[in-house]
Amino acid sequence: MLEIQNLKKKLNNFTLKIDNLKIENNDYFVFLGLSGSGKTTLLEIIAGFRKANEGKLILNGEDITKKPINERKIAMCNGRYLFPHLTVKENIGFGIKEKNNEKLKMIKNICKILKIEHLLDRYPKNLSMGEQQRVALAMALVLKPEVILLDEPLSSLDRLIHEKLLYELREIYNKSNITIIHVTHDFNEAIALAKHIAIIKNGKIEQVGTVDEILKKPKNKFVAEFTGVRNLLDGYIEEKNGKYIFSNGKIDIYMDYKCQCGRALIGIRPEDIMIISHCKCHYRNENIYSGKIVEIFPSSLCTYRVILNVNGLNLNCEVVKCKADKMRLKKDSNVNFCITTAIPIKEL
Amino acid sequence: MLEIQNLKKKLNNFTLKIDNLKIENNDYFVFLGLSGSGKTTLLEIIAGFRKANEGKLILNGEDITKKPINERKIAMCNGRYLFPHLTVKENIGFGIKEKNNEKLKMIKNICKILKIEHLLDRYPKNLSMGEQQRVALAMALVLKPEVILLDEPLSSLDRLIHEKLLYELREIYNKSNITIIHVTHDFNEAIALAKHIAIIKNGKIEQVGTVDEILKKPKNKFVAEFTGVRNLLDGYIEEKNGKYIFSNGKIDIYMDYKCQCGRALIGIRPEDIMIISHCKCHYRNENIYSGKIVEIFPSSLCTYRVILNVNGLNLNCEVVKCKADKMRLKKDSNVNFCITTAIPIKEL
Amino acid sequence: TEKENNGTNEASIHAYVGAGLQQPMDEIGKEFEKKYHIKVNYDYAGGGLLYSKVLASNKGDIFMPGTYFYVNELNKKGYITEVANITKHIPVIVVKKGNPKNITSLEDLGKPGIKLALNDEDNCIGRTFNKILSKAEKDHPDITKRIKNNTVVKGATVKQTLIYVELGQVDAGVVWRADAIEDKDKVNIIPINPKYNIIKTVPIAILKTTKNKKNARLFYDFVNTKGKEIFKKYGYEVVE
Amino acid sequence: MRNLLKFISLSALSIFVIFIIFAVLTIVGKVSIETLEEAIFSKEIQFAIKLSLMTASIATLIGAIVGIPSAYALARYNFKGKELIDSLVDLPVILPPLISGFALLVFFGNTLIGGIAESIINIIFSPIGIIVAQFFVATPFIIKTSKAVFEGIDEKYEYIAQSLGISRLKSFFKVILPMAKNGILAGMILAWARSIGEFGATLMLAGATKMKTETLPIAVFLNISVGKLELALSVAFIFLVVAVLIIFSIKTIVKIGDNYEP
Amino acid sequence: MRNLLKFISLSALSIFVIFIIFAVLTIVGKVSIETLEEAIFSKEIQFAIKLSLMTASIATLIGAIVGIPSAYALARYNFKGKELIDSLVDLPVILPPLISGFALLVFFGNTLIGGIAESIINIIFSPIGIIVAQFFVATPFIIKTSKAVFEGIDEKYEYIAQSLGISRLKSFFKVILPMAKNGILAGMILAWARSIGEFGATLMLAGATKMKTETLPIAVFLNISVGKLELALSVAFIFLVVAVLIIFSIKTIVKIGDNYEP
Ligand SMILES: Nc1ncnc2c1ncn2[C@@H]1O[C@H](COP(=O)(O)OP(=O)(O)OP(=O)(O)O)[C@@H](O)[C@H]1O
Ligand SMILES: Nc1ncnc2c1ncn2[C@@H]1O[C@H](COP(=O)(O)OP(=O)(O)OP(=O)(O)O)[C@@H](O)[C@H]1O
Ligand code: MOO
Ligand SMILES: [Mg+2]
Ligand SMILES: [Mg+2]
Repeated sequence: MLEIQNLKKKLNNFTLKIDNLKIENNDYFVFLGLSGSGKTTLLEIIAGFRKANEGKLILNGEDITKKPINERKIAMCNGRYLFPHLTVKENIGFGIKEKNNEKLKMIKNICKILKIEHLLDRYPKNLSMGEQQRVALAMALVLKPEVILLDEPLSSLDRLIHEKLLYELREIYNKSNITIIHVTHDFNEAIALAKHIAIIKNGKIEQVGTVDEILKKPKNKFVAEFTGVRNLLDGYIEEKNGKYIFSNGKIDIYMDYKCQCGRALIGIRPEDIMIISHCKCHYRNENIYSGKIVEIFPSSLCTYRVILNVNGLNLNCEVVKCKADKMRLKKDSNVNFCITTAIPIKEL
Repeated sequence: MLEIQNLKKKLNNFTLKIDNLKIENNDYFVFLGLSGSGKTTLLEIIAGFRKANEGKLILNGEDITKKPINERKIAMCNGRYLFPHLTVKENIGFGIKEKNNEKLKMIKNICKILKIEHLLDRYPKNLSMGEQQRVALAMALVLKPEVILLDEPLSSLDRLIHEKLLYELREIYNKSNITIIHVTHDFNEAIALAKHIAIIKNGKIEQVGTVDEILKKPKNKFVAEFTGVRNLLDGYIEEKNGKYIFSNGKIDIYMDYKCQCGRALIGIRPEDIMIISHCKCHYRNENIYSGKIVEIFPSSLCTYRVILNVNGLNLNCEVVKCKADKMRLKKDSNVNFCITTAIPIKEL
Repeated sequence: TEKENNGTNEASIHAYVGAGLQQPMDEIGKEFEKKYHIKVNYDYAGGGLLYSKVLASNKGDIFMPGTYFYVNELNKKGYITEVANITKHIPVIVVKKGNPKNITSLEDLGKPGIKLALNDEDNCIGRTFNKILSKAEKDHPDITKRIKNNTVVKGATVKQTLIYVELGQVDAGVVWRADAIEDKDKVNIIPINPKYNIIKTVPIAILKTTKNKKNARLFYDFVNTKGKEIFKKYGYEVVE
Repeated sequence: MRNLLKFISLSALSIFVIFIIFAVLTIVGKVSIETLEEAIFSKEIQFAIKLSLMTASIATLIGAIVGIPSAYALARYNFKGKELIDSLVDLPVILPPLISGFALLVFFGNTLIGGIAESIINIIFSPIGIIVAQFFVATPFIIKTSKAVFEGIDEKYEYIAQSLGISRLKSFFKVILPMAKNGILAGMILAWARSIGEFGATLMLAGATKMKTETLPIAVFLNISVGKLELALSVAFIFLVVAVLIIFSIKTIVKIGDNYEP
Repeated sequence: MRNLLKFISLSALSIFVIFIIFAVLTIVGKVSIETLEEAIFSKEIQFAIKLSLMTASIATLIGAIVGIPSAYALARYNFKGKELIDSLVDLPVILPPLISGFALLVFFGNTLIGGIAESIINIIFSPIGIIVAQFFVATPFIIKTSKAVFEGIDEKYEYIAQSLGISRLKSFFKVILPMAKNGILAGMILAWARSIGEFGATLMLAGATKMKTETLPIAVFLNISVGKLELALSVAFIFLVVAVLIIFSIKTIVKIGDNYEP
């Protein structure tokens, strides 16, 4: 278990401050945060690259706050810092203590997994950014350390390799006893990989928990927005016949979970609003509304972002393209829609 | 109009070769390709950083192949190369020819748009990666050149800023007469921004066209896979009563478009397979099947990837989370599903 | 303002002078300037180096190296118009102040356990000392060999040898008397038996390259007359 | 010994610096207050200090003007015989200064091209000669150090600057030069140090004329030549103090202006 | 003039190199085949060549062993008085070599610590003295050049190497040293060149004893100071050819092994 206790690090007008955080052995722990939130800084403190001003790091009961980097059994992985004077093969073999044959086998193995066998004799300068990332990943993975630190390992990879590498990472993680600490700003990456997620903002952890907890119970507006909630509604929740109903004067929404009554902030993800052709929804009988499309534009490969207006309230909604095409969704047309899930947000 | 004619560039065992490509003025042109496909190389040739071995570059009728970089009116943008000895403000003002007051105004303006006003007095070393990217973007945008080259400008940005910057980019593009050439490996980015897309592989362009053309008529397997097609089926297409039906012995699929009969390869995007609770689909009456869930795992914030087995054929299917939860989709359970769109792939 | 000297400026003379002659020559220069209002630019360095400079630059008016040898060499090449001897150069033995090793003669330099600093045989003093030794060889066979065995270092200049003696790195050395006198508070001077000793002279010459014969001539004459008095004052034996 | 590397490298540094300090102390030990005073208040020494500072500074400046672009050419452009030219640049360092001085003397005194230069500005036996000699001997240090630093700067910085509309020449001044500042400065300080300590070539080309071409090292030489060892050491000591003070203050000033490295 | 920067920088380089070539040619012009032959076949000169090559190489090697870690310490660690120490390192460059030699002579001959060293290995008046003198004069070049290069290498490379389980010391040898190779080599070549050309300090500390401590520059000096100009120039010429050939081949060999920069 890696424990972070009362960590504090000042940088210019930025302060990283983590009071108490425990990362279990064999966890896949993802730090998720905006750019500039201090993710890299935190990772580098864990790795020993930077010294914290205060606080302790404890790995499996041992205080490693002052341990030299190379004795921490924590490997950092960063595609921007491959050793330029070594070939890819030599880079990957850099930390391997095993002898020639065994070493070569290990290198070959990891290269196969990461699809970089054809690069073995190149120098980092002659690699593309994505290739560099994969080599860095190989360098750390091949060593099977106790903790592996990944600073946005997938961030400059293309879709195909990103997808493949994601599953490779899962597999490698599943097969080994490594603890992985992964830093990213990509929520999807976190969801696909993490057991636990910590959302970090401005040097402070906003929320820690399993993926589910974070998705279903965002602690505050920031976490909610960061995890994809684009519609935030301020109003009151009342109990009626054992059901919890949110209302803000413009719209009434039945909540799924038991909620605290009174003033409340709730959030809806664009994906949780379904435009329906009939006035009946397959999944829900309540929460059916009709509104007008204010705007519609492509937001990804197979989705449109649709902005709906109900009683003067704008709601962001994500629609699969084929569906939108079938339904001939257009600006200014009127549609029915259903809110499948709305989540309460703790903070007001 | 920027014309690329018979361009050829050899690098080690990699060759970039572009026979003929025209990019209209005021186009938003995205080069989309895997890592190592030669995107950066191409961009650097356009910018004049590297010399091609053969071929010509013609900008608005003028041959610029041998023009000095600074006279090309083509600005390159790269977050990895901010000037370390200058503050953010000085970096952004670097290329501005206007005098003090005007200059400051321009800087302030662009900083507001890109949300980097608070960084003005920092040095690049003290910025996070995402902040660096935004500063680079500002440096190029502030100059309003004829062509702006963006090498993965959004690739290390977090979700929120990515989304915002995407729309900012769209807006800036819409408001100005700039031609933007954007290089990325992120298909969603391309879809959200591009007018035209060129898919590049191994130094060669596989397909050029509007977003729609590329989505609906992928020229070959590679383009299909790259644009999200995960299910490729090899079989025969026959015409029956004016309808085109694909069959490979295991499954029969009605096609949407007029197709060539005979041996054919078709593709289905995971998003175009809908799991349905009843044996009827809202959008289609044909193409309804039943199968068994072989595997199911989260693939993004609100989606699961489901692998379905029909007559021994494995199909990848993407299901929105709320739907999957509602339907209690589980490994080994039997479900009905509908293929909403299947696209023919030209190449066999 | 600085008056440049390249031979074209009538108000100055460029004189190459052996570095060891600085003190008397500086004084002579001052007197000369006072009298004739002609500036003397002394260019001080070792004799051989000055000789090279004359050849390389093709410039200069007066040549006054520490020994006659270089004047002779230049004369052979036709660079000299006039020459006269000013003072004598007398080889002497120097030992550390107080003479701890009790060296009193040339023969003592060959005693076992004595450390000597000599000059290279290509050097004027080195060459002269070799000749002295071969003269002494008649009375003291093997003295050359014994002295050679005692030699721990060879200096490139007289001053280097003197420094070694003063610092105690060696017990004795052989230098010119005039140099030794300048350092007489740090070393003891032991004369070499006149029977063997060879005395050299310090000459002054007018160079062919002079652009102003009249001024060069004036200075040449001045050194030959008033100059000799000043040399005497500094402990030199002048050639009458 | 937790940090062996730190221990070893600091030890090496200490050994070398202590060695230097001891060597300098032996000089100081031989200097008495009286001779030091005599030296400081001597018109001749004051002149020599001024002359040394001036010539070394001018030589370094000219060396920088010629050397920095040369270094850039060597770092960035490929041409035939580059390796050879690179080696030729080392020549003035290899050549014993006396020989360099001799060669320069012959060049300006006895050759056509040199003669023309000499007839325009009087170089031989003049303070200009000192500058030329120091320039010749010291410029390679600027070239070599700057070249090493230029090679470490990614060309893309220049390209990007140019693609922002800045000309090649301007991109050099606005980007490469400031980025290489520290390295270039280190080279210039080395060159300045070499210039101010230069003796052999100066002796040959400019001569050792008092109150005219007598720099500090020549003053030291002249004093040694007449056996005034103590005075020579005093001069050397003054010289040392002046040089170290100047180098130290330059470094400190540069450090202060150097706010982009935290 | 499309590329002004290229024009200017190549011009500057040409001017300096042509200046050097002219200076060298004047030397060559003064050398006759006979004296050159005389010099080459002279036992004394052959000895001097061997001695020069050997001492300069050893001095450079020791200089590297001491200097590279020192440079690393100056580049990476912060300690009190760092700027001052950095300036002290320049001292041997500033000091006129004669004074350096004198100081070393006093240090090894007349002080306790130096005396102990002297009693272990005989330094004064011996070939070891040459090495010591050259080491003293040349090491600053290794330190300064290496320091500039080390400063240009991001510390993260070291950290990442260490996080892959490599000790600090090993990360220095496996990562920093190879990455800084070219710069260090440039410094070592400068130091070697300075060593092989070093004259004043050697003359003082080791003396000018033929067939014992006579290096090439001392041979040149001896010949010059006795007016054997042509012989001196011949020796200088041999010296030049040998040094340039060696430096050129080192650079070429290194270039060949240097395949990671395309
Ligand atoms: N050496 C430094 N000196 C001063 N401030 C720094 C330094 N390094 C980082 N910062 C600041 O600390 C904050 C956190 O930086 P950090 O690199 O940890 O962010 P990040 O979360 O990794 O961002 P990104 O996703 O963009 O990489 C930023 O505001 C940055 O400007
Ligand atoms: N200087 C070079 N020398 C040799 N090969 C090179 C050089 N630069 C790039 N390459 C090779 O050329 C190919 C294309 O590289 P490029 O950087 O253009 O890819 P890219 O499409 O930008 O990839 P990424 O998305 O990872 O940045 C790669 O295989 C790379 O290894
Ligand atoms: O300059 Mo001297 O007087 O030959 O030693
Ligand atoms: Mg980061
Ligand atoms: Mg790229």
